[in-house]
Amino acid sequence: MKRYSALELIRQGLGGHRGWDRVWRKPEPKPSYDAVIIGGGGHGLATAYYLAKLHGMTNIAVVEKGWIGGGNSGRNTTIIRSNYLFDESAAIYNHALNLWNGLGQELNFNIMMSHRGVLNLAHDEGEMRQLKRRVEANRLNGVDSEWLDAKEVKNFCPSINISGDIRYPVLGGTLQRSGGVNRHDGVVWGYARAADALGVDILQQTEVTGILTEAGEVTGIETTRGTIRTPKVASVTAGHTSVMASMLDIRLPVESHPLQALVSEPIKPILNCVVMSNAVHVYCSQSDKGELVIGAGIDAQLSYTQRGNLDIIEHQMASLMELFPIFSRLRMMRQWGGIVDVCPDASPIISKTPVKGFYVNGGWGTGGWKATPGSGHVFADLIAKDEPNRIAAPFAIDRFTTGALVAEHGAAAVAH
Amino acid sequence: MSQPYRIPGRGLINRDRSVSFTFDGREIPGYEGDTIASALLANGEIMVGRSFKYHRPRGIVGAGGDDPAAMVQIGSDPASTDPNVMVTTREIHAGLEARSQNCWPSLKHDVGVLNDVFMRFFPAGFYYKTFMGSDRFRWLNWMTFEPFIRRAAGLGKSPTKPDPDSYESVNRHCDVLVIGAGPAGLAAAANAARSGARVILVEETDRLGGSLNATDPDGTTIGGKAPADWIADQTAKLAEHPEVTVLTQTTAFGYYAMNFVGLIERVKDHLPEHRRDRRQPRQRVWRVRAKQVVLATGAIERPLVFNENDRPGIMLAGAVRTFLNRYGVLAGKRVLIFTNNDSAWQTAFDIRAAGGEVAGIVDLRRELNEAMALRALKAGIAVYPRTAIVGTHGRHRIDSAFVSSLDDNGNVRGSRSRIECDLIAVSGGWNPNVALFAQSRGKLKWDEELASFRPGLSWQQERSAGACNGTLELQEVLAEGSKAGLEAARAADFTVRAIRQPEVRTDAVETLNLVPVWQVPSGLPREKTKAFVDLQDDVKASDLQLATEEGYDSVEHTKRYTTQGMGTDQGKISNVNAFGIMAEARGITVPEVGTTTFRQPYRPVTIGALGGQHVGAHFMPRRGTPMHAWHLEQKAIFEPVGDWLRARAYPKPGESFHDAVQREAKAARTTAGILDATTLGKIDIRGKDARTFLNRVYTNAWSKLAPGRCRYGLMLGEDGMVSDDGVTACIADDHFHMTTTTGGAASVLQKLEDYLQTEWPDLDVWLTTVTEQWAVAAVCGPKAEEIVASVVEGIDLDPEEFPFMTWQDGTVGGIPVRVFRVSFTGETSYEINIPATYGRWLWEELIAAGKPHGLTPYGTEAMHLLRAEKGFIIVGQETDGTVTPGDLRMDWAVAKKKGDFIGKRSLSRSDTVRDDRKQLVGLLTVDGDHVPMEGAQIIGTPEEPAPPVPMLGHVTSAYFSPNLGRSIAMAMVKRGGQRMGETVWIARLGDKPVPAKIVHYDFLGDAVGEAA
Amino acid sequence: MNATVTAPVRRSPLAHRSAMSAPDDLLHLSERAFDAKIVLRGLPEVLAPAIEKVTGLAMPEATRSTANDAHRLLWQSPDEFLLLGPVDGEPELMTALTAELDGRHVQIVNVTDYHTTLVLSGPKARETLMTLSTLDLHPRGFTVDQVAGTTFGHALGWLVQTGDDAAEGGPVFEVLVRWSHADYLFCELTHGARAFGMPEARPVSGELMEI
Amino acid sequence: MFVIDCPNCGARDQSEFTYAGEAHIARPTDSENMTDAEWAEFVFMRTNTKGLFAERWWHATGCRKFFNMLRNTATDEIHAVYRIGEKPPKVTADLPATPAGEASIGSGNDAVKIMTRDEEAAS
Repeated sequence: MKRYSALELIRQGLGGHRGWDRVWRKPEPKPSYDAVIIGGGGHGLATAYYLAKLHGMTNIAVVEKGWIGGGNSGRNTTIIRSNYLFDESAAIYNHALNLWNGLGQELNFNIMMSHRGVLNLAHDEGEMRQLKRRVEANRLNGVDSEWLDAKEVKNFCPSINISGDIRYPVLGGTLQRSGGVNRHDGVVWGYARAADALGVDILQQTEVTGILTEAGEVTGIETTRGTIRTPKVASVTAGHTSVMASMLDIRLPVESHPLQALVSEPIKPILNCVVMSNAVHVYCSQSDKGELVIGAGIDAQLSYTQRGNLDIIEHQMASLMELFPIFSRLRMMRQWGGIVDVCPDASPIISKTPVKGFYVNGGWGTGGWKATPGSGHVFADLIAKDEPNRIAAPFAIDRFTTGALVAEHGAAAVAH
Repeated sequence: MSQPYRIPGRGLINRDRSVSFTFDGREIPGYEGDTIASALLANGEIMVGRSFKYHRPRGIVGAGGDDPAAMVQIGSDPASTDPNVMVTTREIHAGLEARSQNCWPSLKHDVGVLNDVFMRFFPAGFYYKTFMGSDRFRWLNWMTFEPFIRRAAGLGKSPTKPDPDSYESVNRHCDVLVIGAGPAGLAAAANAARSGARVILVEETDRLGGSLNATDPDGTTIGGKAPADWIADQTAKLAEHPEVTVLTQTTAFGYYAMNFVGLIERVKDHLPEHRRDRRQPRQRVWRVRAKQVVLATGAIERPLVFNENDRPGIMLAGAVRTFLNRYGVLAGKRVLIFTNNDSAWQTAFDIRAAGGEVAGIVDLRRELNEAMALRALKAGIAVYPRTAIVGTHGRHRIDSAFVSSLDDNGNVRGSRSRIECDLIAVSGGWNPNVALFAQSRGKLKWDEELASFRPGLSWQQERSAGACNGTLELQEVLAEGSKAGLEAARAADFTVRAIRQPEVRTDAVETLNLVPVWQVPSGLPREKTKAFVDLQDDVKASDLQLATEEGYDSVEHTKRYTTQGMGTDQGKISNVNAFGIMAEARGITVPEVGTTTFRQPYRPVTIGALGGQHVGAHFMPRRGTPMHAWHLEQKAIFEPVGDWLRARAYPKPGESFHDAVQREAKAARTTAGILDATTLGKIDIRGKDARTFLNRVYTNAWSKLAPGRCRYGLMLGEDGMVSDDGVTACIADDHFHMTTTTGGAASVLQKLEDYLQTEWPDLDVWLTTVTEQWAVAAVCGPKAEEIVASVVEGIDLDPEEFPFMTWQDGTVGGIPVRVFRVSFTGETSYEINIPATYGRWLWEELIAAGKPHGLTPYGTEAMHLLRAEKGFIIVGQETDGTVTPGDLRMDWAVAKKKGDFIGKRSLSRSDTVRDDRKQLVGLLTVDGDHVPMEGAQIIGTPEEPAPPVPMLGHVTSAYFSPNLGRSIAMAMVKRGGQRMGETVWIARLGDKPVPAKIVHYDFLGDAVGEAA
Repeated sequence: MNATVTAPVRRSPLAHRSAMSAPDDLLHLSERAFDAKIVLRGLPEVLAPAIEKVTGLAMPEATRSTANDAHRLLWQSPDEFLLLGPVDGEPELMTALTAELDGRHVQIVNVTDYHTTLVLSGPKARETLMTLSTLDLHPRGFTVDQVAGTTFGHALGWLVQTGDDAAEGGPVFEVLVRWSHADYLFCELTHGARAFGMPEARPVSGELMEI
Repeated sequence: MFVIDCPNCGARDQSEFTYAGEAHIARPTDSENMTDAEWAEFVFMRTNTKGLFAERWWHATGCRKFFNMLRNTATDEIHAVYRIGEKPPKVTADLPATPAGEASIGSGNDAVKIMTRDEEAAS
């Protein structure tokens, strides 16, 4: 596969860009694979990539009902951070953060990883206490995270309004300097290209219609392009996790909700970091193209329509005005919705299931993107060895039976 | 300046009112009714800005909301400047200040143009292929390059000071919402209005009439009237109906679920400062719930994609017509027409009719409409059939075009010839404007004759009429509009009879005979062809082809890889061309390619307007108690608690917050303190099954609580975790008064109603919230009894008569009060409940009565400190949703014997019965002066090892206790209950961990003694 | 009476506000404080005789209210009604109703001080309400004596139309709003009525927050 | 926003209501004799249906009554409201046109944005 580089760009430029390889093949489905991953989003493609790269499983396929990256991967606000409260969460999100570093080089694809820093603001005593607890827990877990008072917040993010007379004044906040944003499409395409190069078949426009089992073990899947035999099926379908599981009559502790986001018109650089606030319901950053990228809260109702309600956006904008009154005259250019499957403890499910050979990775709620490499990495491990590793183990489904939840509501984004 | 491009006697502008504004500092004269675009064109200015990526010169292409790239920055005030304003949609007014954007140092000399020079090295998605750093040059990564990319990107500049303007949103219900006031919309609204239905007619521009305003006024009559007169008639008719609302300057930006449509009205932007009504918002969002919607949003002309098609001076043919007939501006002195369909010919005829010069009509088609050809001949217009424009010339404005004839396969044949012209009017056909239809989630269908998408299946209560439905002949458009109006009114349960349609006579070209040509051949190799599809984001046909070849071939991948249609115009004129080019590149049909998603908003909407009036002072209710004004007068420090604002402390002049809290807490224990406890949730519970109900919602037992007595209760979720707590009093056998936490008031009531209505409908229990019926003053401390006795009548306060955890009714000044002898501080305490309207009065009576006894008002901070001294928990501070009663070591509050209660079963799950769970304990730092940070983590070693450090738990509360003269803390610690007396360490940033001893958390008990 | 205690002073949530009007009687906004307010929970057939006897009012249909000179009875839910009575009338009403309904499965709660009443009248009353309310307030959809529990921006309240357009000066609406939302709603209504020339009332604020 | 037809108050804007989750999940009466897994089924496990779904809503600002609603979660089309304790009425919902449960129209999903040949023929 032709490597990407500035030199190659110039060479191709002189040659009219006629010499580039296809980023990935368009293979016909094989009659059988060693494993099939359902869902061609970031997590699914990362899973495939690590299965092929680290576990030598190259005879595998990623089955995507639409186009890769078309679900939550292509709809999220790409905030990267790992400042979660509990050890179990810190472990997986920090694992992901470490993998993000240098991922562009590894994949030879620019994912535009920008460590511009993530601010989580506190607006009352309770939030101060929670966030300070998180900072300390993070510090002892080796997660970079620091406490800023209101003035330090202002110094780090000059466009923010810290005046004392707003409804919920900024009392301070935490800063994770290694956090930031990256380019969702770049990540999806980078993983896809690298996985494809390792022999993984990426089957787009291929929809799973059933999962085949014999004696409680997975034997294959039915798709709109025919039957595929395989002993291992892994669902990485974000909002549709329950739909996949229901094919095997498995119920999961997740509910799927609309989550909206929007971008403003592009403007010259004005916001230099990621700002998140629970009490005032804001999370906002500025893309390299110049758009303000703003995440809204989730709609309360369960829905698969990828459409939320306008009043959520309206309240979101009113909230934004509290922290950024200077953005009032800018304009919302595009809004959209995704489907997030939310777990009661705001932590994901990375797990085996009662059906041997069927694995589930989902329930990431509003926070899945930041975990993409870590999620794929440990899920690949689980699929290959049929046993969860240390990082994945706490996120098994049986935690809802034992009660050993990883209750991260406090650390999750504003939607929770 | 003389406005040399203005045509005498044409256009709907008001020539009696001259208006001038500035563009890049130069004064530009125009007339009332001009847009920035029409005024610029009247003065021969066509170049307005620079493109996003290559910074190529960009001129005016459209005449309205369809223009892709002619944007300016309005105003220079850092508080009110507006970036990215389309010159074709902003009316001019005196004092208007427009500046070109995304160029430096100036519009005509821009360094960004370097990107253009090296264009060949910056194809679609080039940035995915570099800047990721290499093994040799790790530092050459994104963090190095990003700042430069960011500075080059973006268009206009954001304001840097808060917006001085205000906005509002209003709600409306209507029977028929008509979107678009062109011929179809007007006909629809007029017919619906006759039924008496509530009609809202929405028009994006400043006048009704739509495409009729752009037609040659002498060429068409409707029912024997000139178009302008017909429009006036319809407008007058609408005005006769009281139930009709007509909104101009208003855009329908979003079609949401269940016929909910968002409109944005530009109230003031188009007015000069002195004519702006201060009482009016700058913009208003209309949140319309319509029974029926009529979409009459017209069609959007698409250009042809040909080599060097992006120079200023290349304009849509329909736009040229609009500028001529609506604004009286002929944008060029010598106009060349380039088309693949009949409609552009009308532009040539209109120009001739207006006395302008037409350089010729270059038509890609072989067979031409004979009548038209004849008409062109009569008008002395040169016609070039089966010919293509293969290139253009001119830096900041074109001066000529190069044409070549085509062979039967549509390839360039023979040599290029040059045609001098300063304007090229282009038409590639018309796309029905289906954006809102698609937003409503209707299904599109491909129309072969239009070579475009039009509405197929409706999903919501909506119908399309006129050009947005693919109908172009005016007579048909009117018929469709009328029909839609009638049907919509009837569907909304109104009755109305159809009336005769006015007859249309027109010499306007209404045929299309379109031959789709997605990319015009240039005879040059791809890399030498600069054929632009998206003029704002600089997407060329070759970019779309490259994307397809590289495998980004699904329509969404191509869009994302090339950024096609992702600019502020959202690809209004370019998307269908792009789909066509993608289809050709993939060798499939356009409907097989499909479309990208038409997203809300149809046009960008001001963020402030979406926030509406609910910003700043009106952002959220500032809930205060009846005593709030008193706290304000005392200059108390407040804290937000949910929507409430509670007094946190009352510092005296010159006193620090910390000292105030210490003083208040000391007084409450040594003399007396008074707290405003009004915000606690209160629920009146009544019914013969009330006890059973309480037994099921609380963890402890309620069967035996006698009237007159109070009891503390813990509430769990079904997951077994503590969710709320409070004291509940038994008023009568079947009557209880429950209190909840301030934050939990609403959710507890919902939860209780939920269980009553869905799980236990058999229980005879009623619930009513009385939270705000009562103002509550809590008086505590050694002198409390004396003080309360001096105010309250009808109650014997002798502890024998009025023991702890009981309540009694009394009066104050004849006003009935209910006094609860409960305590959140450990001191003798009276919580006096009085009807809220007397709260302020009672409070001041108590303050006065307490003065001699040193009664001290204390805020929530001292309250927290006092309860911590006594070892009382605060739900949400000691708990975080992961804490069971056992973890709090409050098993005494969990009844083992009584039956089931909410969350009970979860307490026996394998994880909840672990003996190494974190448990609540007290912590006494060895150094009594050191107050640990709340949230600090607890470790088991005197030194902090390298991460990851095993953590035993965390500090939930920590204060310096003035009454114990040392610091106290509460903490959740692994196995805490079994570690009494053990020493643990509290980790600190940049300092040695602090040793602390684990004790029981009742610090007023023997905890402190034991530790010492 | 206890010597130290001065005569009771009763303050309504909007004691610090005075009635406001837009020019040309387009709109009037004022508070009517201290109406007696009593929540009655129970089945209509159980409550009806007692209410009839005590107030002379019949039970209202769903989403309606019944009224006479002294009282108004609002439907709030199939088993919940809000009785409005004369100022200082709540003790008598409570006593009488309690006596009449003794032993029945009902709940009678005095909420006189829980809400206050905002009175909004004039030709622009509807439009003003529609800046905050999603209800269809068109005369065809919302009529005299109609009742709705709804949201006004971020405030909760019970809306009842008490006067007709036919009557002088356009419709009359009353909004029952809880104490702690009253100032917010009062100010939001004046804010929404700016376009009609209503002077704008700013919410009480100025609480010190910094530490 | 949805318009929700409250069984007591009539059609009102969604902003007056609070979503209350999946309907017809009865609280176990003999939880003491249940396994942890069985109990977890009640507390945590949900069907999270894509398609016709029975859910509960609370008219928070109005009658404060909970009620059931049948809604197609693939399109947000509301098919029926009915009271607590009642059985879901029989309704005919648009049958999924794609295996993943997309309705033939209304979901906004890429697969159903453009009319199919059959639909064109039919119309």
